[in-house]
Amino acid sequence: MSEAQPVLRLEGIVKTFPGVRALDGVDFSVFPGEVHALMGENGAGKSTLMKVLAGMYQPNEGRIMIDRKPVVMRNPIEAKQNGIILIHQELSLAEQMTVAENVFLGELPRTRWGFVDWKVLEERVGSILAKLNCDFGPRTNVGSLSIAKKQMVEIARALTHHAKVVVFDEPTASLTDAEKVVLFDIINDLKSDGVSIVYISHRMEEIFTISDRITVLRDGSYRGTLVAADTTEDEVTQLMIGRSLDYSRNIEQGEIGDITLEVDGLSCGRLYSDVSFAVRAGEVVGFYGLVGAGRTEIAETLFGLREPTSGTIRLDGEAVSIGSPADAIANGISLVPESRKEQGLVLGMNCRDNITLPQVDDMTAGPFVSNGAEIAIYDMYRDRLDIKAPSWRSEVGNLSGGNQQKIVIGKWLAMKPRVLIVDEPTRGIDVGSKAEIHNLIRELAHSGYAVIVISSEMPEILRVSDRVIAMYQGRIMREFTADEVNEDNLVQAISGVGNGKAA
Amino acid sequence: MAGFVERMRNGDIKSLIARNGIFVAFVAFMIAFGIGSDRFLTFDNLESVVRSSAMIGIMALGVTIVVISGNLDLSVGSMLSFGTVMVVNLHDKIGPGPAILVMMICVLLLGAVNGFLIGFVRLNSLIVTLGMLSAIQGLTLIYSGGKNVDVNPSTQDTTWFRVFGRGEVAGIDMPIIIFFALASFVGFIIAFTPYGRRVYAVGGNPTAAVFSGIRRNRVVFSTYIVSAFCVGIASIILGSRVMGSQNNVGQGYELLVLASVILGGTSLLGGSGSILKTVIGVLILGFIQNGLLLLGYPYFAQWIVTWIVIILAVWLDVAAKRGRLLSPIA
Amino acid sequence: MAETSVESVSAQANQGVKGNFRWVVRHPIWAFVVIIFLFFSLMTDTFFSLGNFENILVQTSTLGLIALGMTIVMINGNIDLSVGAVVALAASLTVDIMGWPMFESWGNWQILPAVAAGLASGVLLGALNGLIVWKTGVDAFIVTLGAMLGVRGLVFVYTGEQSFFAMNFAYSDFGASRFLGLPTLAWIFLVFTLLIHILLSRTVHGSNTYAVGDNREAAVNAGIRVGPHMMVNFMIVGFFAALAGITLSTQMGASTPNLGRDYELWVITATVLGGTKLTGGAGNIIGTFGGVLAIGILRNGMNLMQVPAFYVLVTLGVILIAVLFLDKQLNRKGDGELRI
Amino acid sequence: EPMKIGITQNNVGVDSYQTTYEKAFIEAADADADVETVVLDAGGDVARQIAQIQDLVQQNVDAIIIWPTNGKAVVPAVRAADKAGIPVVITNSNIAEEGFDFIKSFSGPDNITQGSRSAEIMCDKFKDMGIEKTAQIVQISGQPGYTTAIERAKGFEDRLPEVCPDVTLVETQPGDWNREKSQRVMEAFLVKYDKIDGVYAGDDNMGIGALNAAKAAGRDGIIFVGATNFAVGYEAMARGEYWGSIYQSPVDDAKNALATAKAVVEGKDVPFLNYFDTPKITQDNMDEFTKPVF
Ligand SMILES: Nc1ncnc2c1ncn2[C@@H]1O[C@H](COP(=O)(O)OP(=O)(O)OP(=O)(O)O)[C@@H](O)[C@H]1O
Ligand SMILES: Nc1ncnc2c1ncn2[C@@H]1O[C@H](COP(=O)(O)OP(=O)(O)OP(=O)(O)O)[C@@H](O)[C@H]1O
Ligand SMILES: [Mg+2]
Ligand SMILES: [Mg+2]
Repeated sequence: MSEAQPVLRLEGIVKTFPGVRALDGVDFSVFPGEVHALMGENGAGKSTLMKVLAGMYQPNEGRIMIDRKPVVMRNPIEAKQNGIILIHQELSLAEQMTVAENVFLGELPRTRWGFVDWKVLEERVGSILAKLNCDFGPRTNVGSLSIAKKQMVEIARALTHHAKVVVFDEPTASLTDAEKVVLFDIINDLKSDGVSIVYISHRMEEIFTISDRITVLRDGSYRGTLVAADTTEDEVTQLMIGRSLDYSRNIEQGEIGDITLEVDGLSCGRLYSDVSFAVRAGEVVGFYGLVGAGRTEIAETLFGLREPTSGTIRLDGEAVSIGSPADAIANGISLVPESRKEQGLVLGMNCRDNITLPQVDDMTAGPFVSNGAEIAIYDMYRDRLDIKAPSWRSEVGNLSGGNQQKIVIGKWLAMKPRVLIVDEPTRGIDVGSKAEIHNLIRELAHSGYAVIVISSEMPEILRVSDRVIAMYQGRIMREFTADEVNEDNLVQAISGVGNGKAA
Repeated sequence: MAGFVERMRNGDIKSLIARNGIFVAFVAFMIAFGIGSDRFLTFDNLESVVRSSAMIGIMALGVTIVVISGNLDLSVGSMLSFGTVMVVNLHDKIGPGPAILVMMICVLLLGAVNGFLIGFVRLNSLIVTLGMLSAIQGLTLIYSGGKNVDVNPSTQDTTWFRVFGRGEVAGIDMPIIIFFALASFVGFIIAFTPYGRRVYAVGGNPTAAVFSGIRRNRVVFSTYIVSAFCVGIASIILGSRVMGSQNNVGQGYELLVLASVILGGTSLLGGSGSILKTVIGVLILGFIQNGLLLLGYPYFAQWIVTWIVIILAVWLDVAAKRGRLLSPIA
Repeated sequence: MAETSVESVSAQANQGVKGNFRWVVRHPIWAFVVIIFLFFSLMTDTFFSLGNFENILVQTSTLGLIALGMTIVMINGNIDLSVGAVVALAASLTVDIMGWPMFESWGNWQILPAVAAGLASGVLLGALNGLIVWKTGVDAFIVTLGAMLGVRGLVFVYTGEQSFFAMNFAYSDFGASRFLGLPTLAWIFLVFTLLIHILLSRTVHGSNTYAVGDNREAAVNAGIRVGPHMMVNFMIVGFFAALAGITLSTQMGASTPNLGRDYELWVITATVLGGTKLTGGAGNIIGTFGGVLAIGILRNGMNLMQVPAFYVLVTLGVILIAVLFLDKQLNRKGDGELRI
Repeated sequence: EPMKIGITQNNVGVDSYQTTYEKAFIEAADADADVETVVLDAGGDVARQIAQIQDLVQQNVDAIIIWPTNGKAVVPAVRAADKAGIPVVITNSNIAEEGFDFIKSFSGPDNITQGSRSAEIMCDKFKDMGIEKTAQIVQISGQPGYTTAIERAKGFEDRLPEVCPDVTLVETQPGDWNREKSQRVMEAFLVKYDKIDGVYAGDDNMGIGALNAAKAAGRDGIIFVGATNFAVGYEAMARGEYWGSIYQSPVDDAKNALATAKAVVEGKDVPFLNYFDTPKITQDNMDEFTKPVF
């Protein structure tokens, strides 16, 4: 492979934003038919580099060569014409339109009369969806799909073109295992057609499964390229964060106290039914299940965002009725929501204001918000969570995806709740910070919080939970203690087979 | 404020200008007119312009808050007609004090109707306030029977009601003082209190605001109360200044008010904007009208210049924010 | 996948129950149109007659034509507040130019260059609005709010405050003419309604219009040339505003500089009543047509019922809000919705 | 069976004159057992007025009275009504000459004459004061583009040089029939011009706005002349602050219109231009007039 000429070469790319040098002379090259992983901490500059490549940003310095010819791509259209397709980290879909229209957005097939050729469109999209093993049709409205399925729609776009280079920016952050398998098949197919793939992910096991070479960025600069077959996770981690990870630093289970939160026979329409469980102070309960199992909906009910059709919620033994998130917060319940952009952040606000938003009422000096108190909180969580932002004044919308997620987590930790619910807390977070967040969750439990962790990542659930509750189609199937639980029985429980008690 | 001082100390004037394109536009504009007419920068003229902008300005304060929270209020014009007709009409009947009280209550009730329909029932603010524009106009006409109302001429020079529109403190006209006092008050609330923070959050991302424990309904409701309150104050000044009112005095004000809010750089998408900038927007609009009048241009020249200035000023503002002149849209 | 079958079964059941109402749910304005139609038919002797329906069609054609264009720009995620001023500009230009001495020998053909100039003015101003929105990135609301004032200023400059009179009676005869049993102006409105309906629902440009309004960034990323695309749509709305100005002036045989005041608000109202979202991405011509008819029928019906002027204002306001409320009730989502 | 007369008015509620007119019209019609009326308001919008004329034709009324929102633009609609065999009477402000063939009569004041008379009032006063050689005046006109505003301004501007050739009209700005707007315009004039001897306002409502501004600025000795004498104008004259105006009664206006229409329906002869008189009123002769009711 090394004797071949790179299909794509980026040389000395520099990209600055006001107050940030996001890329600082990065070199990057891709050979035909290789899968090239791009790794780095949150905010290292991966997405920015790819946006430069896709014509969305113009580099301040450096040049891009395709097939050894320098090219200037002023916009995504020109990038596409040069054979470069980018599957975005943040979904970029027209929600009110159909799957078919989204897949061929910008290049819908026409009939002789200039009308949209719906027949051809649906046929082509239908076959792509079949290839991707999708269970929805071309006419489905994108807005009605779950995040994972929307991600599949994004991926479908990559297959409409005969591209030279396809860039996947964290495609698996919200995919299930089944869909992941499909994705990897697709990537292998593309590869065997001679298409080059750039693959961004924070998940080591994926990287080593599919990539040929790995390039690491750190703080906007190039750190080196490794051949996947000749390296180890540890080596990559070293290059990324400058140290090895110590996975064993799992904080011991603290003293388990009284029941803090108790849910009895809770149902909510068709979303879930007859859910009962309890969480004690000092305990982490993990909720595991397939996407759509109804875990998020339970969390939303506890947080006052849904009205249960029946059942009771008790806090410290007293029945409470929670009509709104404001009530929930008053009762000491916090929720780190699933979708950071829609639910977690006010993107146009700065970092500090986002972190203090739920408790801004308590941070006053006289009638005014106290600047000092707010900055103190921000500084504390910036350090704890290693948030990379130019300053507290930076708009959250300008942070990298992972750093945005850290702000959301910081915001709810800062509330010091009695019951903390975290829904997919580490989506898009780099390995270093992920371990740190896991430790934080354990620590919080240790200091007496009742914590619920919802996650679709089995390793995460297994690492942080004292007990695991497995859900399937809106019902609790089984409860495991930390000692009982293992990958096999968990997988069995969430797929509806076996001796689940509610089956 | 702290940020401002800090940036000045850092000598980061360029970024200061970049963030406040609208101030630059304002200064450039004042200089241009100052050169064009020797009367323009006289105290009398400045006072006259600010005085006549005060009513639009006061209404713009409330509308700014509504817009920051992500909604619109097009009913302010007819609400102004309503408030003025009512306060003037009641003045002779029940005395100025009770008249002001009754009028304020009625105007706040109208604001509450807006706030209820938009905040709690969640109806589209443009259509609701457009409907209210029409309905309040009708109410005003029904109330007055379509007639002009006047304060009894024999009491016009003696009633204390005259203070609001015709009074002076230390040589400065009362409408100006009320405008700036209210602007500072509202400006501080919106910029530095938890309430203000909630308004920005609701405008910036309503879903995330609710997820943060903010009672969005109440916040939206409250913005319309603030807006109605401002209209009430403007009505008092207008009634007192003219000592009479017509049923259509506020007609067309809704768009002028909105124009000055936007001119100040408040985004219609919600979540951004500031009272200080709105005040600048109001003054720019006021000075355009006045400046051209002084230069002797016909009234329709004002409209054409307003067209150009609105676009240039807002362009400067957004260009400064994104750091390049032209938009990156292909 | 098991969970989807649960979903789709219940979805089908849902369809069975609501089947007949689906259309109404998608176009609640038509339910309202039917209600007020029945109401006025019963309440007045003069409402229910062919002549009156023709009147309503002709009277709504002005707002209606503009609303066609407005629907497009609003689906596109923009708005055009300058339409009222463009109505006045196109009407003034057309009526004035047809009287220019250079066309005197043209006979009735003198109307042609005049109409062409009128339409061109609308298209050009639309292009200007679109170009500014595209290149400066300033919100369309602001750009066209400015234009609303500025274009009105141009009208006053051009006309010197004067109304113009069409010396050629063929012009106003056209406004009153009939074709195949219907007033010609009604035909113009109906034909353009159909054309724009096809444009939006069948063509690539139509699909892109929805996409750009739905998620502008996604459209850019997907390689749609969003700038020129939006500019074309502004030219379309400019064309329709100008056309409306011209058809209106054929009804009057004259133009006045104040023509079209407040039209922007009424057109937007009709469009939103028809289900077009201010935030873009959703809407259609069937709804807009219903919205325009609703306003036309209300005004006509209240005239015939002799509702006093002051109460007309209150009634219109209340009804606007009521329709919105109705829409909200019909489109209520199921238990999937969060209490946000 | 009573005759059915339809009226479409310009813009009721925009000022007291139109409102009082409407009331007087309805009262007069109610008092007359032979007449039944359909009363509509165009809200100042030509297009809506045309629609209303069409609706009245559709209802087949016996006569239509039109208070034109625009003298030219309603002509084709008037022509259509005439073709449908319905007699049309124009009230308050006339339509363009092109439409004269299609109407039976015009009933109302003569706005051009009113403008001329205001110029004469102004000029006579200046001559009394002996400043007719040097005086500078400003004009505040009505809403741009509306017939009444244009005609009054034209009458004034044409007549002034004939009677007082040395008086200069330095500037005209619209006050939109709005007292507050007029007050603002006058404030700007006062800053701009050190010497203002007279103000002509398109109606008394705006005149009083200008007077307010002058009083607030402490500028005495300005001669204010308006038109359509409002109660506020009358009172200001009584106080000696306001010089003169044109007396025009909306009640006369309304009654005249109804009577004309009725006569037309009954087939009687009516003069084509059925003006009612609008005399000059100044501080000197105001005792001859009762205070306006609006
Ligand atoms: N539009 C922007 N304006 C200002 N700063 C930006 C902008 N986009 C990115 N940045 C900054 O550039 C840096 C690199 O961000 P980038 O999104 O490329 O990170 P990333 O490597 O993709 O991280 P993640 O793994 O979290 O997705 C970050 O510090 C971010 O704050
Ligand atoms: N198969 C499906 N068909 C239609 N809508 C679905 C389906 N699965 C999930 N949804 C809806 O999509 C939204 C988000 O889906 P998500 O994948 O997060 O499901 P979820 O219920 O939160 O799953 P989990 O409990 O595993 O977090 C939810 O509102 C859910 O009701
Ligand atoms: Mg990224
Ligand atoms: Mg979930």
